[in-house]
Formats: sequence, C-alpha cells, structure tokens
Amino acid sequence: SSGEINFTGWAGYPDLAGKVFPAFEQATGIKVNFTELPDQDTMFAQAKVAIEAGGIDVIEPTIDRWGGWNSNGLLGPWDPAKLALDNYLPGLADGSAGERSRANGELFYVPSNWGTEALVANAADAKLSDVASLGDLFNPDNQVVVRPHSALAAMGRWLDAQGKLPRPWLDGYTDMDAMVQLWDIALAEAIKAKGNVVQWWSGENEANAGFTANGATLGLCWDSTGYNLRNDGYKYIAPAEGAFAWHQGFVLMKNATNIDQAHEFAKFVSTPEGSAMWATAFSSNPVGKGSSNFMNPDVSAYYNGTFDDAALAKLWWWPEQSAEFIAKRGEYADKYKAA
Amino acid sequence: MSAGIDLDNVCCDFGTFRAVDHVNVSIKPGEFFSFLGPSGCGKTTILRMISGFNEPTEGVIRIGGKDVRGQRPNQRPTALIFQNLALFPLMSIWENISFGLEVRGVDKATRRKKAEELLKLVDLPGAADKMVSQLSGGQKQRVAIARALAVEPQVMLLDEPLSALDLKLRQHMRAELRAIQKRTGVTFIYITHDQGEALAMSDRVGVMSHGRLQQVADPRDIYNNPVNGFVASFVGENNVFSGTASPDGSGFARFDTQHGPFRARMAPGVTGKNIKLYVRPEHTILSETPAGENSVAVTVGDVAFEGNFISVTTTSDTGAQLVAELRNDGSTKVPATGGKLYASFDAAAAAILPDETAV
Amino acid sequence: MSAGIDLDNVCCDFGTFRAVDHVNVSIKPGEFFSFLGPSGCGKTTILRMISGFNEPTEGVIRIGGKDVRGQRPNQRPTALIFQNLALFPLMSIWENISFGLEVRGVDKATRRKKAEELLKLVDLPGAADKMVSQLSGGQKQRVAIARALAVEPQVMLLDEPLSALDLKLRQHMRAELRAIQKRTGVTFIYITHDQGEALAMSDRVGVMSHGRLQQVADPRDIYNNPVNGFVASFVGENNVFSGTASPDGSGFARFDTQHGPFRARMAPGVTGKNIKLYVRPEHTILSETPAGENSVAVTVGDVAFEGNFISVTTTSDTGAQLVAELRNDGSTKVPATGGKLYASFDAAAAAILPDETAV
Amino acid sequence: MNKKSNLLYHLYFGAFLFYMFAPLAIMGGAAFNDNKLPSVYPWKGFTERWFVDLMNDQVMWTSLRNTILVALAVVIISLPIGTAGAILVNSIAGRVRAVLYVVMVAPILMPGAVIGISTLLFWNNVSVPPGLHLSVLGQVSYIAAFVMLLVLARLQSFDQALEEAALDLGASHAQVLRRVLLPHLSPALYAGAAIAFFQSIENFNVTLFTRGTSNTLTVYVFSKVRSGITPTINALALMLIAVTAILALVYELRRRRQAKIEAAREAEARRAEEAMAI
Amino acid sequence: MGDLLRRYGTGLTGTFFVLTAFWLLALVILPNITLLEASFRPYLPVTEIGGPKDVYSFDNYRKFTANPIDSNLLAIPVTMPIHTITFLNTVIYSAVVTFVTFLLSYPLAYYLAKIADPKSLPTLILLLFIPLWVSEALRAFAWYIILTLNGPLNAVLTGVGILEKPIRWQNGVFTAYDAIMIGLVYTYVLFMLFPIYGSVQSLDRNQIEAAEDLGAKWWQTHWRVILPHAKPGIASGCVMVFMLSAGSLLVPAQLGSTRSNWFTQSIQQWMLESQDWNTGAAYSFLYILLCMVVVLLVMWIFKVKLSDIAK
Ligand SMILES: Nc1ncnc2c1ncn2[C@@H]1O[C@H](COP(=O)(O)OP(=O)(O)OP(=O)(O)O)[C@@H](O)[C@H]1O
Ligand SMILES: Nc1ncnc2c1ncn2[C@@H]1O[C@H](COP(=O)(O)OP(=O)(O)OP(=O)(O)O)[C@@H](O)[C@H]1O
Ligand SMILES: [Mg+2]
Ligand SMILES: [Mg+2]
Repeated sequence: SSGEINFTGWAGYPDLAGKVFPAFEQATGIKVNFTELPDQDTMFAQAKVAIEAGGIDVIEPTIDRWGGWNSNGLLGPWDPAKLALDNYLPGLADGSAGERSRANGELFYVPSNWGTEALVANAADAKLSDVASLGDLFNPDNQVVVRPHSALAAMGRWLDAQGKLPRPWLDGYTDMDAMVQLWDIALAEAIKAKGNVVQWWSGENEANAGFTANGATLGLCWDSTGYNLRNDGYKYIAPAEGAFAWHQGFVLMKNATNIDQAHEFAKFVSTPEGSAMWATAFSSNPVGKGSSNFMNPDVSAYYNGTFDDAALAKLWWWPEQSAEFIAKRGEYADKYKAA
Repeated sequence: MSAGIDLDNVCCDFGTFRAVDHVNVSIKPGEFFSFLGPSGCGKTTILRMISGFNEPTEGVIRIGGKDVRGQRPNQRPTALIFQNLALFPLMSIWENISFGLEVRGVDKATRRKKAEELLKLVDLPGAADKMVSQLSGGQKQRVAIARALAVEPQVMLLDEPLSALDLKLRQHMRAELRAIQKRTGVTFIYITHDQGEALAMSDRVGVMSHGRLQQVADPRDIYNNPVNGFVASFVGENNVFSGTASPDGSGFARFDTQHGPFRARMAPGVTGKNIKLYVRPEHTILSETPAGENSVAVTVGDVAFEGNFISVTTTSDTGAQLVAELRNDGSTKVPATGGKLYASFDAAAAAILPDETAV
Repeated sequence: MSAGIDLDNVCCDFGTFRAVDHVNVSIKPGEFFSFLGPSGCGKTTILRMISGFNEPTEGVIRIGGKDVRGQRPNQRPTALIFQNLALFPLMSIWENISFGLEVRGVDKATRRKKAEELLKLVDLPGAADKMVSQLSGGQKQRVAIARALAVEPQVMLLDEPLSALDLKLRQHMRAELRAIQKRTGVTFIYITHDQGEALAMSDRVGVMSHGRLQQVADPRDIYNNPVNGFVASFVGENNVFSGTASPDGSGFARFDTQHGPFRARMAPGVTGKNIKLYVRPEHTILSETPAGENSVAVTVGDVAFEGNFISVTTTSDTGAQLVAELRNDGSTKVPATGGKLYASFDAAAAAILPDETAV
Repeated sequence: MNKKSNLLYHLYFGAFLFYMFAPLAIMGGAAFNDNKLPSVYPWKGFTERWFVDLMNDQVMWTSLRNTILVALAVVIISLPIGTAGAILVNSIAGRVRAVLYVVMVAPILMPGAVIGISTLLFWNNVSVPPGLHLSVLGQVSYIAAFVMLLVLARLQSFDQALEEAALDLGASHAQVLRRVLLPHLSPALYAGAAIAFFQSIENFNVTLFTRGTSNTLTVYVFSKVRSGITPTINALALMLIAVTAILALVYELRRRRQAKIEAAREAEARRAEEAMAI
Repeated sequence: MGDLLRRYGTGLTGTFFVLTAFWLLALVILPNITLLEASFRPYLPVTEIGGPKDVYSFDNYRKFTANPIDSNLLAIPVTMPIHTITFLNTVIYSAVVTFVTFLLSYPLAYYLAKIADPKSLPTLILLLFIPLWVSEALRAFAWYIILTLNGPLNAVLTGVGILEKPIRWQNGVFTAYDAIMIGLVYTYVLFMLFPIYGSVQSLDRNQIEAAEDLGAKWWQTHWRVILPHAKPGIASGCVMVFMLSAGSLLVPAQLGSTRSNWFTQSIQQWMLESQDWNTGAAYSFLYILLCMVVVLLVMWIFKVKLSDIAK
C-alpha cells in the first residue's frame, strides 16, 4: 500500500525518525509524519484538540492511561483482522494484558515496547538488603531519588509483600475506597521515611544528576537511567517484590483518516525486525516474537544482567489507573511532597 | 501672510480658579503686540489658548476673523515659543529647527540649508550638529526662536523668548525679531515681564493683572498715561503718595497728603477708594533750594549705581520715601548720602490715579 | 557665618574645549560678587566648580582658605540655585524648601514653620502645600531661592535666579536678596547676564568672556572705566569709532577716524591691534548747533521709547551710527525723525580702548 | 560624582556580571564534557561530539530558524500592541484604568499550558489550523504585557510640552508619535523588543500546544525530558553567546575608534573657529 | 478620552484602541472563555457530558480549600488546605524574590543610568542580555548543578574551609524554597533592571545635584529624590517579577526541594497529569484572581497608585 500516517509519539528518540520510519516506508511505502511530544499528558491534550481539528492517526500512550483517553471519547478500535496478533510475545497482547487492551470487547491498544522501573543503586555506597527490596528505598541509610507517586506505590507494594496491609495493594486500583484506605497507610509510612529522599525526579536528566551530582545512593528509576549510569558504578536491580513494568503501545484516534496505514504501522512494530528496531530506539524491550536476534547486543546484555527468568516472572505491570484514581494519586503525591 | 487676532470676552478657568478673566482685545494683522504683566497673571494661558492647547472656558478667539474653536494646534497658523522652550532632546539642533519643515515634507538638503541660515540669524553658526544638552541656557533659547521662525507662521506667539539671554544678545535679538517681524509682516504676540522690552519693541502693549487686561495702548501712552495705579507702578518706577484729591476742573487737582498739599494731573472720570498720586523718579528733581510747588525737604539715603543712571533714595522729614533718578552723563553731580536736599516734581509730570487692582 | 573664596588659576575643560580659562579671583567673606558675561562664557561652570559638581582641570579652589579639591558638594558649605531650578517635582513646595533641613534631621514642625517663613519672604504665602507643577515660571524661581536660603549656607551661589521674574518682582527680590545678604553676612556669588542687576546689587563684578575673566572691579569702575572694548560694550551701550590714536601724553589722545578727528581719554599702557573709541549714548548730546570738539552732523533716524529714557538713533553724513539717550523727564524735547542735528560728546566721557576680545 | 563611590559601583557591576555569567560557565563547560548530562560535573573528559551532533542535526537547525522567525514575529506584533496598551492605560483615568491594567498584566500569570490550550481551541473554532502562527499569537498574548509594562514606566517621564511643541510646529499626530514620542520611548522599546525576543525563544508550553507539526528549538530540545536532554543544546547556546559577544566586542571597538575620530574632528573645528574669530 | 483625542487625534487613538482590543479580546479574553466556562463544570467521561451530572457549580474552585494538612508557613505550624498552603508559599516567596531582585537591580539601574559612560552603555546592556540566549531550563539546570551536593559551590566552600562538609543547598538552608528563590532571582532580575533603569535614566541630573548640594547624603538623595522618581519603574518591575515568579514552572520544577511545591505545579498537575482541564482551568483563574488581589493590595500598602505608574 502507500500513503501516509500521522503519528504522535515520544520525543528524544532519534532512531525512530532516523531508522525505523525509513525502514517502515521502505517496507510499505507509507510515509510517517511524526510529531514528537515530551509526555503522554501533552499527547492527551493534543488528542483532545485533534478530535475536533484532525491531524492525528496514531498515538503512543502507556497501557495504564488509554482508558482515560477512551472515556474522553478520543479513541477508535483497531481491527484485529488487519493486525497480526500472533506476532506478539506471550503475555504482551494476550492474557491479562490482552484484556486490558480491550473495552466493550473491542481492541483499543496494541503494544509497541515495554520497560521497567526498578532500583538503581550505587554499587559501592547503597545499603541493600540481602535480596534487594523496595523497602531499601525507605532505609534511612540510603539517600534516594524517586518520583513521589512511584515511591508511594513502592511503599504500598513493600508493605503488601510484608503482609502489613489490610487488603491487597492492587485493590486500590479498582476500588476508590480501598485506594484511600491503602494509600493513607502508604503515605503515612512514606512520610516517616521521607528524610532520606534527597531529590525528586521527573525526567532523565534529573534522575541521572540525582546520582552523579547530588550524591544519591539508591533510586527507583527507569531502566534507561540505569543503562546510562551502567559504566559509572551503578547497578540496575530488580527488587524482590518485582520490578515495576510499563507497557506502551499504539492507540487509534476515533477520527483517524489513515486507518489502513495505521494498521500497517502497528503490524510493522510487531514483526521481529520492526519490534526490535522500536525497542532499540527506546533502549527498552521488544514486543515481537523472534526480535531478540535483531536487538542491540549491548542493550540486551544489560537487560539480561538485571532480569533473569525469575525476575521477569515477577514483573509488576502498572495497573490501569482511572481518571479519578490519578486525580487522587496526585493529591497523595502533593501531601507526600508537602510533608 | 499675516492674520489678525481677536479675543472676545475670553475667560479661562482651571478648576475654580479663573486664570484669564474676560479679556477683550483686537490685534491687527502685522501688529507687534505685547502682553506685559507680573508672574502668574495669565499671560502664558492666553498664548496657549491662541495656539490651541487650551480652550477658552468662555468667549471666542478669532484668527484672521475665523472662530478657531475646536481647531487643533497643528491646524492653526501659529507658532509658539514655549516658556520652557520644549526643545526635542533627542534631535540634534538642526533637526529641531527644521522639524516644522520636515513634517511638511521638505527635503533634507533644503531643510539643512534653512536650518543653517536660521542658526546664523540667531548667532549660533556651527551648532547644527550639536545636541540640545550640549548648549547653555541662552543658546537653547536661541534655538527655540529659530525653530519657530522656520515654519514662517502667520502669527508668532512668543512666551518670554529672551528672558535667558544676556543684555547684549537680548538687544541683538530684539532688533532681529523686530526686523523679522517688519520684513515678514507676521503678527507677533509677545509675552514679557520686562517692561523695557515691551515698550521698546511693541506697536501696542496690553498690561495684565490677575487675569484681567488693565490697559491696552501704545508704549508711550502706557508709560506716560497709565489708567491706574497698577499700570503706573508695574510699568516703570514711581514715588507714590496717599491722600485725598480735590479736582479743580481743569484736569488738575489739589492732593492733600501727610507731607503737605501737592498738585497733579487728574483725569475727569477718576474715582475709587484708593486714589493715589504717582510721580516717576526721573521726573523727581533734587535741588538745594525748594521749588515753587510739590517740593519736599529730604535727606539722601542709598545711592545706587545702575550704569546709565544713578538711583538716589531719599527720605522726607515726614518719613516718606522718594526716589530720584539722575542721569550718569558725567555732568551730573551725585549727591552724598546724608545730604539735605529738596525733592520736587512738576504738576504735569505727576498723576492722580485709582489703585483699582489688588497687587 | 561666611567664607571667602579664592579661585587660583582655575581652568575647566570639557573634552578638548576649555570652558573656563585661568580664572583668578579672590572673593572676600561676606562680599556680594557677581559674574557677568554673555551666554556660554563659562559662568555656570565656575559655579559648578565652586559647589563641587565639576572639578577644575587645573588650578585650586579655596573656600574659607581651605583647598576643597575632592570635597563632595554635600560637604561644602555652599548652596547653589540652579539655572533650571531643579525643584523636586514629586515633593510639595514646603517639602522642597525644607529638604535641606530634613536631611539634617530637623523635625517636621520646625521645618514646616521655617518653610512658611521663607515662603512669606519670597512673597508666596499659602503656596506651601501646592505641587511644583502648579506654579508659574516665576513662582518656581522664588521657591528655588527659598530652598537655597533654608540651609543658611556660608556661601550662596546663584545662577541667574531672577531671570524669569518680572521687573517688579525682580526688583523686590533684588532688594530682598541684598538685605538677606547684608543681614546674614553670607558670601553671595551671583551669576547674571543682566548688567543692571550686576551693577546695582554687587560689591564687585567680574566680567567674563570666553572663559576668561576680563575685569574685576566695583560696579562704577566697570561702567566708567572698562579696561577694554569688550567690557565697555558688554556693560552698557556704546557708540564705537575705529581709527588711529595719537596719545598726547596727558591721558588724552587725538583719534583720527573717517568722520574726522576726535579727542578722548586714553590710558597710558593701551596698545593692541584693534584700538577703538567708545562713548556711551547717555554721554552723547544732540544739539542744533555744533559743539566745540567731538561734534558730528547727523540725521535723526529711529526714536525708540523705553520708559524712563528715549533712545535716538542717528546717522552721520559719513554713514556712522550714533545713538543718544534722552531722559524722558517731561522737559526733554524729543527730536523728530529726519531732523538734522549735531551729535557731540565730551572728551572726558569718551575712552580709547583696545578691543582685546573676540566677541 | 566622586571617584570612590564610582569605583564601588564599577565593582558592583563586575560582581553582577560574574553572577550572571557563573552559571553560564557551568553550562558552557558542559558542551565539551563527554557526558550525556548537560553539566560540567561530573567531568568525563573533553569531547567535541556535541558540536558534531549539533552540526549534523538538521531538525535542530530548522527549529532554530523557526524559533527566530517566531520570535521576530512576536516582537513585531507585541511592540505595537504593548505600546498602544501602555498609552491607553496612561491616558485613561479612573476605574477603567485599573481594570484595563489588570486584564493586561494577568496573562503573565497564566500557565503556559492554559494559554496554549485555550489559544488552540479558540482558533480551531474559527477554523485556523495549528501552526507556528498560532504559537506567535499565543505568545503575544502575554509577551505584549511585558512591553506594556516597560513602555508604561517610560511614558511617565515624558514631557508633554514636547508633544505640544511638535503639534504647534504643524506636525500631524502620527508625526508627533514617530518623531517625538517614540524616540523618547526608544529605550523601553529596545528593552521590550529584547525581552519579547528572548521570552519567545524561551517559550515551551504555549508553543508545544499550538505549533502543529513544526518544531521550535525549545520544544524540540526540551521535549526530550524522558530520554534526557543532551549537551547539543549547550553547544548551540555557547555558539549564540559567542556570536553575541563578538558583536558586542566589534561594536565597542568600532565605537572607540569612531569616538577618537570624532574628537579629533571636533578639536579641529574648534581650532578653525577660534582662528577665524581672532 | 478627551485627553487621548487631543494628544493623538482620532486616527491614532483609534489605532491604539484597535490594537489593544485585538490583544485583550482575540488573544486573551475570548480564547479563555471556553476554559472559563469549563471551569464551572465537572470533569466527566465523554458519555456523561451533557448528562445529569454535567451542571455548573463551584466544585472545581472548592478543591482549593479541600484537604487540610498540617504544615508550616514561614516556620509557623498551621493546618490548612494543601493547595492554599501551596498558594501562600508561592505568593510569599515570589514576593521575597521580587524584593531581592529589586535590591540587586536598583544600584545597577542607577549605575547604568547615571554613572556608566553613556557611550559604552549599549555594550554593557548587550553583555547583560547574553545569559538570555541560554534557555531558562538550562540556566535552572546550571543552578541545580551549582547547588548540588557534589557541585562547585560546595567544592569551593569546603575547599577554602568555610564549610566542613558539603550541604544540600537545594533542600534548603533557611527554607525549603531557597534554591527556587535563587533560581527565580537569577532568571528574572533583568525584568526588574530595565524598567528601573528606564525611569532613573529620565531623571534630570540637576535633581540629584540639587539634593546633594542641599546637604543630602547619598542615601538621602536616593531615598527622597531618585527612588520616588523611579517609583513607576519599580512598580512595573515588581509587578513583572512577581507575576513571572509566581507563574514560573520550570525553575520550581528543576530547583525545588523535596518539600517545596509551587502553585503552578499544582495547576500543571490538574491540567496534564490528572487530565482534568476543568479543575486546572478553575485553578488558573483562581490563581490569577488571587495574585492580582495581592498585587493591588501591595500597591495599596505601598501607596503606589496605578495613576502613579501611569503618569
Ligand atoms: N494647568 C494648570 N492648573 C492649575 N492652575 C494653573 C495651570 N496653569 C496655570 N495655572 C495658574 O494660572 C495662573 C496663570 O498662569 P500663567 O502660566 O498663565 O502665568 P504667567 O502670566 O505666564 O506667569 P509667568 O510670567 O510666571 O510665567 C497662575 O496662577 C498659575 O498658577
Ligand atoms: N557638560 C558639558 N559638555 C560639553 N560642553 C559643555 C558642558 N557644559 C557646558 N559646556 C560648554 O561650556 C561653555 C560654558 O557653559 P556654561 O554653562 O558655563 O555657560 P554660561 O556662561 O552659564 O551660559 P548661560 O548664560 O547661557 O547659561 C558653553 O559653551 C557650553 O556649551
Ligand atoms: Mg508664563
Ligand atoms: Mg549658565
């Protein structure tokens, strides 16, 4: 086929425009018009305008957020017939992930790559438990750099793992009453341990500098941070409770004009080569079967060093978070910061 | 081209304060007319009304016979020299001068030439490219004059244009202005508080006080036949005596004062509470023997040298002060302080006038 | 308290331009000294050096015998009245006046009282709470005077303080200033380009031209015995003749001009390229018959009325212009324009002087 | 003024310059640091790779061009708007003035995201598609307020008599504006232009929402928060600074030479004048 | 109006009105009407928009006074709604920033206007503008680096022995907002400098000389003559710096400590993270309103009339 596709995605990954899109165009004749945005909140805002003004076909949010998009009436369903759902690695587009990709029986989300948020530790100075744990983040001997809301979730999961919560932490993501109950506990505990937080991060630069310039010894950060610091004496460690894992993928705008091309595009990123290229561009993990052969060996080696099969099995995927949940989560983050 | 100006019952109020009060005067085309009056009497306000920056609260102003109410300053054929000059600080001297031509679209070379000519006229050759801030006070004033002349207006309004100039230059500029006025036939309305200037330059002079026009007449009349005490004492010096007048019907009157009876001119219609006798120092004669009438025995006090004349202040035995002006022409004998003399004056040189004003 | 001031070879340069050129003068404590000179001659600059706003490029300034180099204006016991007044527009009138006291920590009630007193002195009672912008030009000047008086300085420096006042007020303020000076004994240094003012008020006058001091003397000497043509013609009017002088050794000389030979005073040391004969209009006599010597046949031209005198411009047959001043004392017969008369002057009233300056 | 206190002021100015430039040294050094983090610390060795990256980054150069075009447009639009606003506020009396003033300065506070979103929605409603033109309009909405404030402060010191003098000499109102008022305002206008220009260059949020598919420098560079901003931007900033500094130097040197020539000419003219007079 | 017409004529006055109207209507008021309207409606899924829950209320605004927490305000313990505290902190520290920029700028403005050689002024000002080529985010990041534990400031201070061991400046020595204030002062000081420079520059030098001649010491001259004259410029500068500081997002985000929160961050959180534009808009309008009240209040306290600023 031919034509073009208007794709709005993440900024800062030059390989997308430099390598992936040309390959895609060569394979399909479809040209990608790429709009780069810093975060999915901005993507949401752009989508809200585009739903009236047009101009966007496909966007790339994370799996836990597209629900809010859909409730704002932004998304249209994918046609599974035009995709190749068999291309995906097990557990990414089927199973619970598959369920979370659907609403009212229709498929709204297909994965593009995934990654983790785990412990970045100064090999020399971090005080870790025998088996590194999320609880180490709240050890007063460590100086930590975290995101407020991730820290609260880490606290919740740590307490949960120790059996210190009245009900499972995951309940909070489906039931707002449970959320308040659980997050109140997590907040209180986190505030007690707040003294060892030396910095918040929100982007790669802050996370990185938090360690190198501001002397943090431990952090809960993205894999990319660990990757960037791997040669500076920092390790990327999956905690005993399991690393946080995120999942990002493509959604189709309700008023997309290049439907077929969009499907071609999503399908391309599920092929071994395509998904490998996509994941390499993000320094993250691919979603397609057989893609490992095409990955950058450096990146692969790094991941394999952190995640053995057991660690992979324990990955904790960020659950879906409703608009109401996120608003409440923000409140808790605020209180945590203000404390 | 020149235009006449009529002020018809013109008043101007600032809030509740009446700065100009029912002024009536007709200035003829080509006339050199001066407003003379003390500080704050409303002279500047009149000029601002003529040039359009203030509107009269009452009354009508006509330029060339046409009511100019509502006409904006840039539509009126007048050029005003501001009391504070209002030179444009960010333009060079020649740009200041040629500004009026510039806004009329005259090309640069012509403007420059004209500016240089005018600079020569005001005795500032070579200053063309200086900035305003580089000039001394007097130099600035000359530039302001040149700037107003440049637009060759039908009516020139000059608000004390010479006040910061030295005497020499002032006299040069007086003559220059007068010559320009004669040559161009432009109507000049001139404001000054320098009576010498007003008298020497003007065809007619209007003397003002507290917003009211007291007398309009030619210079000689103003000086020699002032209508009231204010005009008499504002224009030139006077020795003044209080007393009661008894007119004799022949244009003279007997005037009884505490220094004795005098005789002086008294116009028929003169009435009013505050009638006084005025006689000028230059009409006051000092002599060693008493004169026939209007003679007072005095003691010489301060003798002030003022250049072309010498001013002698004397005190009568009754405590009145009399000033006599002597010519410094070499032949004059300057009296010594403390000397006993007689001061006298001619009845025709003294006038009995109502005070009328509250200065 | 008052202090004397010595200027010792003082020069002041602006870039390459020398505004004040080797000025030497000793002003005595309590003296009333005036600098008189044309616009741009450096008067203001001298005052600014004394008050400390400019430093002399060369030479020394002593106040009360003490070299004040490096002393800041607020440390010098001087008060300057600026030519542009420099009133503080954001303070009310009384705050302006009492500013000098305020910065000395005087309490408000005292300051207010003092300000009211000074306002009365300068004839502006009731203006205390007005703002500067509400005053007319002359009223502002009076406030500036009051402000300088308030700090009771040892030396008052006045830069043309009366130039915007009308004659009446100027005379009142002259007398007032003079009285204040006498009463306080403060040294006054006064700048003016009004020769009448300089002569009438000052103990001594320094006449300047192009940054150089031409003559320092008491008023009468300045007027009657000017050292050169510049002083003669800047101070008062003159009829001037060019010619060649042949001194006769007795203090007089024969002076040959194209209008015939004259005789006049000539001081022994007088030399120089540009020697001329100067005679004042008030010493020039018009008569129907020729006088014995120094007599020229003339035709009457313009007759200008100037109040207390009448200025008659005449032209000789040889084309020279001669001005005669007649007293307007009633008895004077004013010649008619076009009349044929003789102009003459006394040899003792005329002086032969070097030109010396380049005005 | 006396020399001692002048020296203090000179010292203060020097200290202030140091204060302004110290952080620049930190970020300038980063352009040569072989570290993905835009910082001199930790120092990982000298590299020119950020300059090489910069040179090869076509998008960066396009973005720079866009940025400058947008900034110029913002300057051109916000100067007249801000000046007009200042003149109105200056001449209108009473309560209206306060309301006008508040409405004018309020946009400075408005979060960029709000301006961006509202601009986008509003112009979308009147069928104006997103693009850099919308970025310009969005930016002008608050940048004009800076111009307004600067001009307002300067207007206050304007002597109205000058306007009157010009009118009296026959100038039209437009001529008065051009020849008398605007020259007086020029320091404020230059400062306003500079501030408008740099604020526009700086702008991230408004532009982010309104730009459509075009990039400006700030958006291009600072969108990369997730992956990390690299020192190429430091390299670019350093180059811009270098160009400015060189311009300043050239200007200053030329001025000094000019001044010398001028002084010589003036002295010459004066000598000639004096010679003539004598 | 009459004054405007007299001074500028119909054509120009009209132009001024049209330009200002374009600005305020087309660029400010009309675009915000949609959001203003939205700010009174709840954030609902698209299916419920227009439904029974979609009614006008002040609920979004009320969130400002919800969620009381225990905290400190200028070291005084208080219990207050969390966003109210954030707001108060933002206003207070913006005011401090404004004051510090004023202290820094005034001598500089005076230097540029009255002491520096006017001929080198363009060069000096160009120098001052140089830092602006570096984007605010980078400059904030540079300050972040300077203030970090391993940063140059600590290196210098420990090097010369003033400090025994490094300090985390960013987390605040005096308040949790130290680093933010340092960053804001640095970023916005020029916005204070230029208006003050503009108004000092227009002061007649004779005014200063007259004061000095009357015996005023340097500070008296400044206090009584120069400052009053510069008041409009100071007011303009203060309004600008205050508004810019209060409206800044980058600097507080970059330099904030673990205990600081700037109100713009709260708005940003509503707008973006929570995707709740309705509450985000409500917060922005409330914020603008409150800040303008603060500005007018301060002007009133300092007896700066708008009529002083404008003429
Ligand atoms: N804008 C104004 N508002 C209020 N009063 C004013 C205004 N302009 C002038 N006045 C008052 O009106 C009177 C006349 O002022 P005007 O300027 O016409 O005086 P003047 O005769 O020119 O005086 P001077 O010779 O001192 O300049 C003065 O008392 C002055 O205080
Ligand atoms: N700051 C300056 N820079 C350059 N030249 C100056 C400066 N100040 C004064 N001058 C020049 O110095 C000369 C003397 O100026 P000054 O102000 O002392 O004159 P003045 O005698 O007071 O004149 P006026 O009676 O007109 O006020 C003038 O030619 C003037 O142009
Ligand atoms: Mg006047
Ligand atoms: Mg002078």
